[in-house]
Amino acid sequence: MTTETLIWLIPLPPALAFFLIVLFTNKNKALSHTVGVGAAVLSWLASMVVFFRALSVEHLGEHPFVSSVNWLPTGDTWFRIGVAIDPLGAAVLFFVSITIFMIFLYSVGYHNFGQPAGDHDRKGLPPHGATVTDEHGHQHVVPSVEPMYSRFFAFLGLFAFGMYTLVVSDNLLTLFVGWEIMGLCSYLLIGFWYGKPSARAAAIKAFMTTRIGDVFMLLGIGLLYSLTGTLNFREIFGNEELMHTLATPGTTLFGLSLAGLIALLLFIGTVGKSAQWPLHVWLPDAMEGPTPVSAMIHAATMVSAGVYAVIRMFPLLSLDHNTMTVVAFIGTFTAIFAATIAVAQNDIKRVLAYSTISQLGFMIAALGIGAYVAAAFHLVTHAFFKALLFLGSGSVIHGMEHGVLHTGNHSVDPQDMFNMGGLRKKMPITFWTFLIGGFALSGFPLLTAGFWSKDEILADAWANGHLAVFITLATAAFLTAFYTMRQITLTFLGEPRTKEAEHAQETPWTMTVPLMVLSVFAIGYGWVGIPEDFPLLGGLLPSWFHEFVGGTLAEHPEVIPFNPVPLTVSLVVALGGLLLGWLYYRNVNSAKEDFFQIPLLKNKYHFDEAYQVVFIGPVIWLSEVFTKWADQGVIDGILHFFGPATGGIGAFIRNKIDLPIINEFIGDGLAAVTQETGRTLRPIQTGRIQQYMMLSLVILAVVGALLYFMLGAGL
Amino acid sequence: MTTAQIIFLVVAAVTLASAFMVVTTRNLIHAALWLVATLFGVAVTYALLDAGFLAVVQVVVYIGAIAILFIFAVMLTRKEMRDQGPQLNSGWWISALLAVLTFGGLVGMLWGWRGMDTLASEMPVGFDSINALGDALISPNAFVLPFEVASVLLLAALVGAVYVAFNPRSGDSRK
Amino acid sequence: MDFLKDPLKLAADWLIGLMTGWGMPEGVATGVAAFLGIFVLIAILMVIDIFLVWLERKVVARFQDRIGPNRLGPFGLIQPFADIIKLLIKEDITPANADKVVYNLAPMLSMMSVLILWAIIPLAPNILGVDLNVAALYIVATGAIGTLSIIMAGWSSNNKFALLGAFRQVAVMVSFEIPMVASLLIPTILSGSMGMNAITRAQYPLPFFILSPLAALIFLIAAIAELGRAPFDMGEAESELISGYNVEYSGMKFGMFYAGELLHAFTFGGFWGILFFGGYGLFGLEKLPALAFLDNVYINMLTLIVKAVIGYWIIMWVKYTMMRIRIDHMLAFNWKFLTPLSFALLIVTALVHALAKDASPWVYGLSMFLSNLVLGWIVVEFLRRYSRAEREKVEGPAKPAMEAAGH
Amino acid sequence: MIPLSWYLIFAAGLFSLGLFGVLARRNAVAILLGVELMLNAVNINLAAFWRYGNVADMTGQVFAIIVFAVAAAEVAVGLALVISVYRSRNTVVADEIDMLKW
Amino acid sequence: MNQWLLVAFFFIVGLIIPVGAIGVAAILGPKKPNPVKQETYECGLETVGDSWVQFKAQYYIFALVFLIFDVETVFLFPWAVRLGQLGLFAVIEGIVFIAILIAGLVYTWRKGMLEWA
Repeated sequence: MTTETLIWLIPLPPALAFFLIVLFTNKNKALSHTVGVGAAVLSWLASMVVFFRALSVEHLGEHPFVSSVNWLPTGDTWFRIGVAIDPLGAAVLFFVSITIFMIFLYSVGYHNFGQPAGDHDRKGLPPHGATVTDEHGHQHVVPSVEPMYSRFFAFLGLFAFGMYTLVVSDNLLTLFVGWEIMGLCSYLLIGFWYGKPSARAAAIKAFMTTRIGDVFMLLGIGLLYSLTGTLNFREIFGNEELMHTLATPGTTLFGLSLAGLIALLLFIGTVGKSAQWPLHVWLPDAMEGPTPVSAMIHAATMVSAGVYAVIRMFPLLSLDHNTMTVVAFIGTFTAIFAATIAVAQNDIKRVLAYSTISQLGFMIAALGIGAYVAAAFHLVTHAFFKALLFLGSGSVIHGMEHGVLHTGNHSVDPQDMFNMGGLRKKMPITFWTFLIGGFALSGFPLLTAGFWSKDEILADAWANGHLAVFITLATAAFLTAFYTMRQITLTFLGEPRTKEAEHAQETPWTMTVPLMVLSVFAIGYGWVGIPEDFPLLGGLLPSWFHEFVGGTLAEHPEVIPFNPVPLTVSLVVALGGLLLGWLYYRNVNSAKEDFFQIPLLKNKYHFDEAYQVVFIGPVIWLSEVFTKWADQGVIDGILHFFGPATGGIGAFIRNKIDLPIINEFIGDGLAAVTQETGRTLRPIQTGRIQQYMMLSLVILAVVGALLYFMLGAGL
Repeated sequence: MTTAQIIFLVVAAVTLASAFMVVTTRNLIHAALWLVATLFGVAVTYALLDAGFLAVVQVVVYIGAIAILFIFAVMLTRKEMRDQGPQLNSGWWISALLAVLTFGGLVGMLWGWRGMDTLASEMPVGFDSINALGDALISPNAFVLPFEVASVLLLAALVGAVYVAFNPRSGDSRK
Repeated sequence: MDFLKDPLKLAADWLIGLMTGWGMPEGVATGVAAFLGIFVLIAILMVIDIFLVWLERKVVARFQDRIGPNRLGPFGLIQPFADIIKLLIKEDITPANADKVVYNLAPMLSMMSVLILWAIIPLAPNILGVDLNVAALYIVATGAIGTLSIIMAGWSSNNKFALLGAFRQVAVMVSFEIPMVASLLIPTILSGSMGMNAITRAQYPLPFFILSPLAALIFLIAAIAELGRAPFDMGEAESELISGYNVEYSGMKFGMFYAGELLHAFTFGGFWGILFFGGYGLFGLEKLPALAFLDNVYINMLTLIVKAVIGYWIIMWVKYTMMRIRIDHMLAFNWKFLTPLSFALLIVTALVHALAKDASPWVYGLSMFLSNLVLGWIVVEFLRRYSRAEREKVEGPAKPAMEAAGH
Repeated sequence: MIPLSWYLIFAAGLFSLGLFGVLARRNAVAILLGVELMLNAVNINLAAFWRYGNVADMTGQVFAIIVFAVAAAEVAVGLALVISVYRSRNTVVADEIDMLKW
Repeated sequence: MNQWLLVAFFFIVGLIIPVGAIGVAAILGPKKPNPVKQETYECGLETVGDSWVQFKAQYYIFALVFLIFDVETVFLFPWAVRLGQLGLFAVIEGIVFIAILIAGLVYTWRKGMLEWA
């Protein structure tokens, strides 16, 4: 089979698995997961073959694997869709296929396959455990199998399909299709336990927030297509004349060039998908989903997809200096901003969620300063160790749930780190793998993958003279090490702080094997990117990654000369953060003793509340006005607006932080304007289809006439 | 004026007249029957255009199925509208104005077009449009996707129509 | 010997020559000649139609152990002419509440829908109205006009029995049109054309009733339903609906419906012959050197007429020996049995055709026939089991008869 | 011979009549009748452009056939909706079917 | 074009003959209308109620299903004509097409819409 055919086939097995499970094997759990995992294996195998074939091609960047078919006739030509694997695609495919495979496998254990059905489990709620009687007549409570087990694998399959489609696409349109499939799946998966109101809300939040970004992205795609007539990456980037035209500065809004505007629009899509500030709010809430989902969304696929898209569009992005600055700012700001929040979180998964946001900020910042390869490198290493950490945390939670079932005290939150402690002895495999992941995340020097990739970003920032970026990222890196160690210390070290932690248990092999596999990559993958001139180690292994991925670009990025300053800094921040974290938290036994439980951080800078006031409140209010209180005056409306909006917040915090005052001001103005507009325009909406049609006809005629006369009758 | 032109003018006049009756007749069954006449006129137009397949399909699909369905639908819903009361909206003259304007706009736009007075080229000898159509519909380089999608569209329409109109849950006893 | 080869052209040429001699432009003369030819053909058809009335009455009498018309002329041959005179001088009654224009238009359309079918029937290789390349669909299209005439008749009569009859008849007609179209697709696939002449020619050496006996059967059943004749005569159902959609018609208007139905049956007998039994061909006999004298226009025409009469006779045979089927059974039979069967047959035929078309004609024919046989056997077996299950529901000791009543 | 313009103007007239029907008729079934006229007008154009363009390129006819399918789907679903509304609200007057506002 | 002119002649003649027959009958036959004669015929009984009987929705369903099937089978004709030339691929396409068609039939069947009840 040719490599091109194989690339076409990569996304298919998960999609087939989705349909198979939904249509046929739904009833049979074993068959469903066999189909699901089997599909993941097939895709993985195909990806590996493609990856290794890609390795063996000289100058893959200039001659990637491409194959496309006619899809849509557009006037005289065809819109073609197809697949392409260039070095970047191959590198991403590598980690995506491995993590997806591991997550599929892990899900089998996580959803308690083989355990009895729960006593009173219901669809849409997490399993509560089942009572079994052993041969001695003792009753035990054991974990029960997920009631919607098959459905989970179906969703995962569709999700994987979306991701593979995105990675192998050679054009923005199919990339966007994959992107949106993932958006749908993340909605379905976050809301997987739809019986929980919080999960429902989180699902809607994730969907709506990413939708904001997607709208801009679609605008960007549309603009790009209308300007270039193609969405194929190679056709756009390979056309120097076109790129030159696009790069002409100052032709659009705010003095941006066309390229800058397009890149900015596409970047906003990424901001939504990769949870960058200010659209980061959905990601921590997405923790309501099952843990494999968290790993899937936050490590392997969706958030990576956002960064991947920006990396893909990098040639376009790099054309405009202003856009680059915006990107660098957002990335850097997100990195430090999320890192500070992560320090104050107690939920084991939330810490990781904010850590993800922060690390994605690193990548975005790297792109913003032009460090293309470093961003891609960090994307790959991060995917490995963050998947490892999420799966590890899932394993911890699973172990803790075991303890909770044992004691029967359901008031203990199995995700709160202050309820853990000393799990090192109970769950040794989880501990060691988690430790590896944590160290990789903090950038433990020399050994771990995280060190090499993060170091490269810092080195790039230093070398290109972005001092502000460098300092901020270094601080964020320090915080990263600190909160990672806090997490490890609280979770695994010391003595158990609750009875539940004492009875925690190691998880089955389906969960630990993925952990071990991923930890190998969390360490080893860094070694392919050691700079050539690094003291002592440089040159032991060839700096393969830089050469390989760098080959994607037409102009190969330069190798940064070695500089001791960033190296020292990263050594200091990593080790210092880890040390401080350990020193401080080994003595902390409860949340009260923790100095970093600063309300502002703990409440995530009140972004959720602020959005509630600024965006969600008005919308709810508006709909209420339109349905119920349309005829009562502005005053009444504003009162109703304040009711739901301020209910949960409390005036104290808002006064203290100052932000809401501005928000209130803006909110009020917005609301009044919206209401007036609505009041004025309401009579138009009569519900009578013929009047609608008449109106649209008139508008069509007017617009058509305008266009006709403005464009000239040059028909 | 050639024979073909005379035939065309007669057909067009009859078709437009019946179309006018379709939109103005009070009795809906008559409107449906006038629609049949219009559709037949369109079928004749296809025949004039050497599109024999379209002409026959027009009769099979429109007169044989769609018109029948219309007549059945009128009979299902006629209890209410016993051919009484106004059949046109109170603001019908706006609609008339819009329709006239649309016609004027279309013709006006076409007027300046240089392709207007094109004459049809002779049909190539031995050219069988059915064969060409079969090739176009089936061959993967042409319209096989629309061909299959049409099937899916019709399936969706069938499912949707059956579901919408005769959903047992609507609790209708007259079925 | 032009007179034997192509008499139509001979006559046309003579006519055109005559008219151009009178000073007519040639185009007009051709048109007038064609018009006259068509007029003559249709006039002959009407005469045949008149004799079909006689034939029908004679045959039904024999089926019912009677003699039938025998007073007027030898074997009562003058009887149909007497009938015509009676119809012509009968009072023309239009019901008071009828929708007059539609009411009068319906019988004309009914008759027309039958007559225009003859535009595409090849009586001999050269003797045919038009060799349309969409002839198979044309048959369906004329059926659409027939359907329309029935619904017009039923609606305009302002009589509830007429309306009910029309609804039923139309429901049956449209339902059975699906298997009919599917069975028309099979000669189209086998011959690679929708033209009647091409289909006829493609049946040498193997007529399509050998290649696809099931399709021939389905076409016959669907045609009978399309005609609205027993056992599918739901539209008229004398005992329930008085006379169905034509209850309010009398005199010549009723005559049009009646004669139209008979001619329609005869025409469909002809189509059955054309589509599945080699049309004007004599099953390859005329290609034998010894029998070459049979390859002659008049023999061709005779062959087709005889085939049409045989088809007509079979349709009559079915009509006078089978009971009327209840409408729900009739529609269930169509939608749950005939339609799936015809599509299955379509798939099988298409597959076998694609796989075996390059093989020798005998292998091809054998595989077609066998695939039909296998499909038929499967269907018969399935039906046997189904009916046994149904019978057990009624007769079986385990289940009371109550349940069967609901079926 | 007939110039292309005749067909196009004929189609435009048919289209406008259909448009008038859609806009002015009160009965929802009659509105659908108007939609049919408009679809037919479009089809005449498609067939005419096929005949007056390159005859070997069947795009015009294929499109016309697809329009047949779309028209069938439109009638099936449209009439089903009308009947559904009729069964629940006992009216087929388009102006009275105006629940779908706000 | 010529072909279709002939078909048009068939339509015209096909209409002339019944029109002529009915017209001759109308001229020859007596015309003495009276209200009783022109009443709606119901085997001699007085007509009861409205002649617009309640239309059974089932008729509509069959017409609906027929409409969809009719259009789909019409699509199959060009396919059938070219089947011999186009090979197995075309057959598969057609079978997919028919399969989708049958899926619709199965749906209607399962929904109980083909029952006369």
